[in-house]
Amino acid sequence: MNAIIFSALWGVVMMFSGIVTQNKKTITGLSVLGLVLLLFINCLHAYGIWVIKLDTLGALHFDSIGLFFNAIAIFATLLYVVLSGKDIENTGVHAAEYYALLFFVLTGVSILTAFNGLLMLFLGIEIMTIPLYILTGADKRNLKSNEASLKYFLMGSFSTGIMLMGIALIYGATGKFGIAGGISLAPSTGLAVRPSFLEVGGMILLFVSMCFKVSAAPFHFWTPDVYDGAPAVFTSFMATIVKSAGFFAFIKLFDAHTAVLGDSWNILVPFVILITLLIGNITAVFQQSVKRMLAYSSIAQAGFMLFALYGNNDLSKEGILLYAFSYSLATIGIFAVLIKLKDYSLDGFNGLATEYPLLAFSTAICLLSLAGIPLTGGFFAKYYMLSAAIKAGGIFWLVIVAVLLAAVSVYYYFRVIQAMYFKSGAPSFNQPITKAFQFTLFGVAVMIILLGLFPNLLLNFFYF
Amino acid sequence: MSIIQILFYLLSGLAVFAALMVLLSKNPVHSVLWLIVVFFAISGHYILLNAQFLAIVNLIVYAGAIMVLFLFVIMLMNLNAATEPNQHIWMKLAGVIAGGCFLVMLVSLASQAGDMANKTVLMKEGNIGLIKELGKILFNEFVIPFELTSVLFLSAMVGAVVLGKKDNTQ
Amino acid sequence: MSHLVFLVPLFPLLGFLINGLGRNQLSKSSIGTIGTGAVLLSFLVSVRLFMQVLNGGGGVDTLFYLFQTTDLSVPFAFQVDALSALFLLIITGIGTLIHLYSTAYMHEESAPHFARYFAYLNLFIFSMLLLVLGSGFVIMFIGWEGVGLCSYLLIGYWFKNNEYNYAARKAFVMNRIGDLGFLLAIFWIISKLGTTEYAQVFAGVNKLSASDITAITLLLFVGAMGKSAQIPLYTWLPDAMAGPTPVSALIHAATMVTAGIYMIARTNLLYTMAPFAQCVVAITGLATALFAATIALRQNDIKKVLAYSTVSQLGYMFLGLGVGAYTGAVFHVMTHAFFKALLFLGAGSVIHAMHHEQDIRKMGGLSKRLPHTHLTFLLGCLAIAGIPPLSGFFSKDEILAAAFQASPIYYILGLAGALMTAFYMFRLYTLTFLGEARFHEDDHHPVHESPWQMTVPLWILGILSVVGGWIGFPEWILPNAHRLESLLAPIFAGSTTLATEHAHLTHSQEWMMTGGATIAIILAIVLAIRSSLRAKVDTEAATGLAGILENKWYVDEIYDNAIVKPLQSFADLLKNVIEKSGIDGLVNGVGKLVHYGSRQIRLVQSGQVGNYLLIMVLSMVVFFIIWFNDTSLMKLLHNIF
Amino acid sequence: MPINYYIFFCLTLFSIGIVGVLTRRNAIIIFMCIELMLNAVNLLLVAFSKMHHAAAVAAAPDTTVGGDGQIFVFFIMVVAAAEVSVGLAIIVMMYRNIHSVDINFLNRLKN
Amino acid sequence: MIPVLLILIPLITGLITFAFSTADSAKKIALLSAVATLVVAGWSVCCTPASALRFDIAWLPVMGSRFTLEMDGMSKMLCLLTGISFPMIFLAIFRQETKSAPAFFGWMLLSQAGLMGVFLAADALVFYFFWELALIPVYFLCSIWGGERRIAVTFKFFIYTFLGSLLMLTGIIYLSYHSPGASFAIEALTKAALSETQRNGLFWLFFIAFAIKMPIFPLHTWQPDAYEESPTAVTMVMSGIMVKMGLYAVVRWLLPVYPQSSALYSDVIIAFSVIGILYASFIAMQQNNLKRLIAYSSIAHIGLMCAALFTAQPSAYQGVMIQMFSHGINVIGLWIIADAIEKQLGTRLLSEMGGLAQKAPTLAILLVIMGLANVALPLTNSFIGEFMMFNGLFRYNMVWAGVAGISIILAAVYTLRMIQKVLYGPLNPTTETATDIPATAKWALFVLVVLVIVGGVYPQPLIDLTNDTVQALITKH
Repeated sequence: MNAIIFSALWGVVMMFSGIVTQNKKTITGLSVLGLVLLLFINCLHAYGIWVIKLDTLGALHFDSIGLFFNAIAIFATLLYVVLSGKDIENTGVHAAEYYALLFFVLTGVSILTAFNGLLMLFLGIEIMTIPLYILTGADKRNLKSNEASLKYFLMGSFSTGIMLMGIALIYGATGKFGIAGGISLAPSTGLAVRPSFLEVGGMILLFVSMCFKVSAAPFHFWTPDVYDGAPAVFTSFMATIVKSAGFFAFIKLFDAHTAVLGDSWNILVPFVILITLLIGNITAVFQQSVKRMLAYSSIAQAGFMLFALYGNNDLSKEGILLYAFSYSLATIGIFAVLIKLKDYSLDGFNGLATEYPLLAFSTAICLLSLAGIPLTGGFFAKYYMLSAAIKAGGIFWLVIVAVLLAAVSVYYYFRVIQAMYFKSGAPSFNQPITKAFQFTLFGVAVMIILLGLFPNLLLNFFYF
Repeated sequence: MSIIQILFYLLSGLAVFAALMVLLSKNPVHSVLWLIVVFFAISGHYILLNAQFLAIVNLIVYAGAIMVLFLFVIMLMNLNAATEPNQHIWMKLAGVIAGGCFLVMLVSLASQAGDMANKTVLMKEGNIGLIKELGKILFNEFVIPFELTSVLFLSAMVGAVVLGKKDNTQ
Repeated sequence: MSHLVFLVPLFPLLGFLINGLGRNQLSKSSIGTIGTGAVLLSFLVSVRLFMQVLNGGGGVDTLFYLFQTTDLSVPFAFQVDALSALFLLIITGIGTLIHLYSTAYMHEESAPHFARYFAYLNLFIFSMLLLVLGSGFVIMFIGWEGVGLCSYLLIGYWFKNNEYNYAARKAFVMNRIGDLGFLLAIFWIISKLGTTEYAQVFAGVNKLSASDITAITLLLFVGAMGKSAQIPLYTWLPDAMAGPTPVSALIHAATMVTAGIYMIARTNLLYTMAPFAQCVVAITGLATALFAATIALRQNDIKKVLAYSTVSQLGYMFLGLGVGAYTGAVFHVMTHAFFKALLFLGAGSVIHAMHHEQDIRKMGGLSKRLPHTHLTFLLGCLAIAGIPPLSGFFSKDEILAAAFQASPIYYILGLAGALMTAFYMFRLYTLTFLGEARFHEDDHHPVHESPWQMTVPLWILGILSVVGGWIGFPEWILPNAHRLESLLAPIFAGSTTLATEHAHLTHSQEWMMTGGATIAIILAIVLAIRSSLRAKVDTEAATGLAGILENKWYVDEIYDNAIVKPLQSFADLLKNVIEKSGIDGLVNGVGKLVHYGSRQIRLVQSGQVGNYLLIMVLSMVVFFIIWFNDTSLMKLLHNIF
Repeated sequence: MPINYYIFFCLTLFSIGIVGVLTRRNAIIIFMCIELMLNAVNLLLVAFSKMHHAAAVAAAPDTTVGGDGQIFVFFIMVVAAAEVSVGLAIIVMMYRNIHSVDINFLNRLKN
Repeated sequence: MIPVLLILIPLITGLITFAFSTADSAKKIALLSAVATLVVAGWSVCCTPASALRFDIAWLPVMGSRFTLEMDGMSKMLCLLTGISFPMIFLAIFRQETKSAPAFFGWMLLSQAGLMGVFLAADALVFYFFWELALIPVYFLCSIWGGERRIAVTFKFFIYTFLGSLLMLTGIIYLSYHSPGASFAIEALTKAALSETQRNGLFWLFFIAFAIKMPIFPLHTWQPDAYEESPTAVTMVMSGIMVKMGLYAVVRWLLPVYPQSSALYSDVIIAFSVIGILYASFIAMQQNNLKRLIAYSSIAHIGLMCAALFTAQPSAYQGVMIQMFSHGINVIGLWIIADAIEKQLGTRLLSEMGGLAQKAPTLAILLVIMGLANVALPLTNSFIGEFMMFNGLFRYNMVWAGVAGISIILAAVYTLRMIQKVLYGPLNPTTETATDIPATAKWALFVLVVLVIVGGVYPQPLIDLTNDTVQALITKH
């Protein structure tokens, strides 16, 4: 609750800061301050200290994993703002408003980490998504930005419609908007009662709409276009924090519901995972624009994260935290560099290593992490996903397919490393690369490596 | 057949017809108008179901505010003529088939739902749809979501400003 | 038993190391002294060992274990008995002479190359000693391959000439083919008996089935074929004449090529127990003897004649082994070592004198200019032709007699070979030393007799060629005078007891056969001298049968076209087609497929919102269908995966 | 009134909305069709709410069971309103740039 | 403590080396570090209590993985090989110009750390970690310092091996879930409760990873390209040590864990190995490229080792142990010479060489000795190993042994052909100006030659060293 209220309030503060000051640096500083505070009071909440204690009457339910995820999301946002704050300022003229929207998104994220019913899920998703429609279109003169925004909006609304129909059907069958699931045991026989068909239909529709939010195939079509069209700085945010939150909600939602779908769950999810992995990885191979490649790769990563959904065990919960964190770190890192480049194509990275070795090193670590090479956080993230799936059993063949495609993913991630290290060229930047930026990015790289060596560091938080 | 049933069929038929007209009208303005008809029909349904609050809100918010907004925009863009080029015929066909399949699937699903077979809807009666009852629920159980919707509106507001305002500096 | 035995190979090894490492520092004279001295020392030790053996000494001396594992231990051990001691004497004795000879023969080489030569030579002696001294098959194999290596190095000694290099390679590869057989035989023995030591193998021979023994002996014989240049692996030996002549004398006549005989003599027990393998050995030996002799009839290179002669004589030895005359074979090894080394060294002396001219058609009338060489060469020719009482007569006679007992056909064919031997040797002798001089003498480089370092070994060997056979008087000449047989009796004891008794020839029969044979041989010699003196010597290629013989029955060409070239084109096929387009193409094809897939799949991302939504709706429909049919689909998936 | 009537009716409306989304090219019309879908959901929710109410009211006459369904409809309307404001702003922005609202022109981003 | 030192010394010095600015100091520190590692490796072989050879701390308690390092005979031997190889490699290239040398030597040391880790790990997850870590430095080394087609070739190599190791990873995870206590420790993995189908499937997952690394026909095509295009120092690491990773892994992680499956599929694997031996030998026979020739020859040798591993014969195991060491020494020697030749002549085509023996007698002698070791001539180190392996193979199946034995002949053919083309014959314009091999490389080679001879005459220390591993394998079967 702390985080929800505070982020909403700080969003308002940011909204008005634009009136008080025109100095963008101050605005960025203010938002960093807000994020630090937000992180702090979110952690306070984890220790049981409430800033405002409200009885949510069951609408929200805070548990340690949700708070922990929230902390990760806030921390990632903090890093994101520190790394890319300059670029947020330089996009359009509405820096204060953008920050306000970011905080509103965080409110949505916070709700999604704690929702305890379909209503709050719905609201959380909407609160999270509507600012994103706006941020996608933030570069108003850019036709691509416009287009991405409209596409995102149309398809997003459509999926909202699907989701609502799903909710309605579930409500019809169960009379509740709860997420506890409608399965019950018949008192006489002790056998599971087959859930109402309406509920199943509703679950499928809900599943579809959540797949859309996390860009799982075949509902991923918005992702490449929107990620590509949106200003890079907001793509970074969308592809990391927002997407992870979507996953978190997805898993939380279906935690107790898998039984409703029965056997078909064991077909539907593998089916979706398979298609997602295939489309994400294979399509990314051909991309020449790094930004668009990253968009496809984020689909591929989603495929991996879906294993957690399938696994639906303790490993998948820990794993999704680890995945969210390492994936967010790495993607934010790469985007932070990408945004600064003039040329988003692969050639834009040519020769980066000779001019900025530290920068190139950090970027390389991020890429290695995304590829899942050991010693980086990405490895353990993927490891957990595979473990979760293997532990759950039944889809070992899919795990094999996944690792085959992971080898494909190495192909496109390493092309960037090749460009940086093995090709000569002079990268040109939109803005000067400061020492501070380089060292922050290096810090991110170090964090990724630490996570790759001692994932316990992160997971221990979860356990105490 | 009772009067309620007659009204149900009437309103339903009207709504479906109007909805189809929304699709089929070449002129966007006509589409808007047909959509308003749909909303009125649905409001009629609400009244049949004794959901008075929603019936009024539906009229005010949807038919009143939202649709007017749509009309404004259409007028603003001068789209009142049938300027829209036709979607490709195959695309149309595919859309219809896809929608039809979707409908068939959901309907077969619903018709197979055994637990719904004997359930009936309480028409006319039942007072949960009254403002008084809903108000109690809204401000007790649903006060937190209610407050949180303000964030939604704030962001919508900011969005409208960000997107709508002319950037002078650029 | 004396522990001196390790000294025998040690001296040559030291000589190899000193000459090899110090090749840039040492002077030629010191190099020659070291090289020759090392072998001489070995010889002295060998003599002492031989004496011990004569006095009933000998035995196995283990230096250390080459390796010891759970299921196999191979000691690095030397076995001194009559057989190995005899070979030690031959190797180090003749080795010393040839080293001495080489100091003069190789005089023109620069010091480093001179040192290289002696290092190789010493290494060869070392390896050869390992071969004969080893107390088990593994040590023998080590020496076996070691001599092959030295042979390779020495054939290719003049490495600037690519022809020589090819000859060296050919020798090594052909030897390797034989080595594979040898190796497989060793593995076979190990798998059945778990040891490679002679003593244990022969003791455990009863545990082997008949087919095991046949297989082992045949495989061993494949090894012998390679090393001892028998059909079909003989072609390397004539080519090996590319090396310096002393090398040919030492390696390709006197010692290394007899390793095969040594091996079979060593394992005589096994062969005696495998009549089929014996038969194969005899027939191969006989065929080689005849085949090589026919080729030798029409060769014009002085060394080539001797090379084919060597092949032929080796064939005789195998014939002897094949018919169970183990002593005879070893006897022939010894006498052959004397006279063939003598002949080669004599040839070397001629070549030295003729300034590296090897074509006998361009010689003639050398008897006056090279008196020592001429005389000793004549002795050698007489010995090899089998004129009594020279050494060759005794050994060859023993083999032929044994062959007759096995089958008269063997005898007749063997005799035919002996006649041919006499013919081609005296053709060679006549063309070289008698008649008119057919060369153009250069005033600055007159044809002259060789220095003492060369003639002394010639004379020593000449004497040995004469008297060497006297240790083995046959029964019908002098009863109980076959010293060699009594010496080697313990070695062949097992075979003797097993061998089926043939009807012995009476002494008068023996006299008649020998007398007849000797007369025939003398006739052949006369024929050879007469025809060679009369013949118009020209350098044009011969035609008809002579042409075929001159071209060695085209065996090299047949091998080249039937084996080498097909293998090379097969390898080319693998390299250029299977590897590139096949396997690598498949690997790259997967990559290309992914790339192609990427290009195609991205087209689905058409940019049209309508398409996107349509696919979404259709997917939802599919989802519902999946749900409706979940059980059947589950089954399908399970069946697939 | 049997609930199935309402279910079928609402699903029909919903599907008409989907068909509209799929077959029209005008962004505004598409958006309107999405609103149509939302309204179908709204009506279905109300119908369900009254269905549950009917089941519960037999036991306890002054129950509020079913009220949450109608409240949900209220929230849907709220969200829809917010969405419309943003959506129309986007459409207008788009129109300013390319003077069209035809979604088939949205094809700069592809492949 | 020793295992940790073996990993940490190269790791830390490697990282430090990156920070150096001059090539000279980087070279020196790298050489120093390599020697220090060698000393520690030697120490581990000689005289240490068992407790010093094991290191075990908690690492990932949640996953059941512990950071466990352990040294048995085979580990000691391979660590020693790694320890010997790196100083030799550094010596061999000491006088050469290397662009951005600090980075080069830094990566080299990191790869050493990774290799050491592979040979020491006693926990499957740790093993996988190091398995990949050994790969990454090589990727960078080849891609930055390699030949013309380096990027594409290295990429292929990387993806190929990465694919294999990912398959292994899935196998490891699957296996650990079925092991008692969901642990990754080797002891636990051997006790995993698996059905026959599971076992056989997992066997292949592991084996494919190892087979790619070794490489075994037909998964070998990355190798000639990679060897050709890599800087020779890296090729030495790859062919001398990295290919041993695959063999080592089979011994450590495959045979003990799936004894039944190993026996079940031994025929298939031996068939592929033997086909590969002949296949590679034939290709080497017609190869005009010096580096590719050595690469194919290496494939042939590795094929024999792999075949021997699946014969389940003590003699073959013992032979593989010796041969792993010997092959490392020999092939590194060959590469040092090949590198010297290429640096001298600027070409690696045999058809353009000839007569080097006149200009570079020392090089000639060394090449001949290394070449002879390559054909497993007796009294060189590889003879003993090959003898034992063939012996084991013969006991397993004499037909396979006979077929594989043909490679003995073919090895002679291609090696002698190489020696002849390089050293003998007349001089040509390319070789006219050649000089002898540089002094540092000479010293490195001298050491290797001594090892070759000593290993060929008295291999018993190696046998004793690895005896415990062999015994363990025998009892498992």
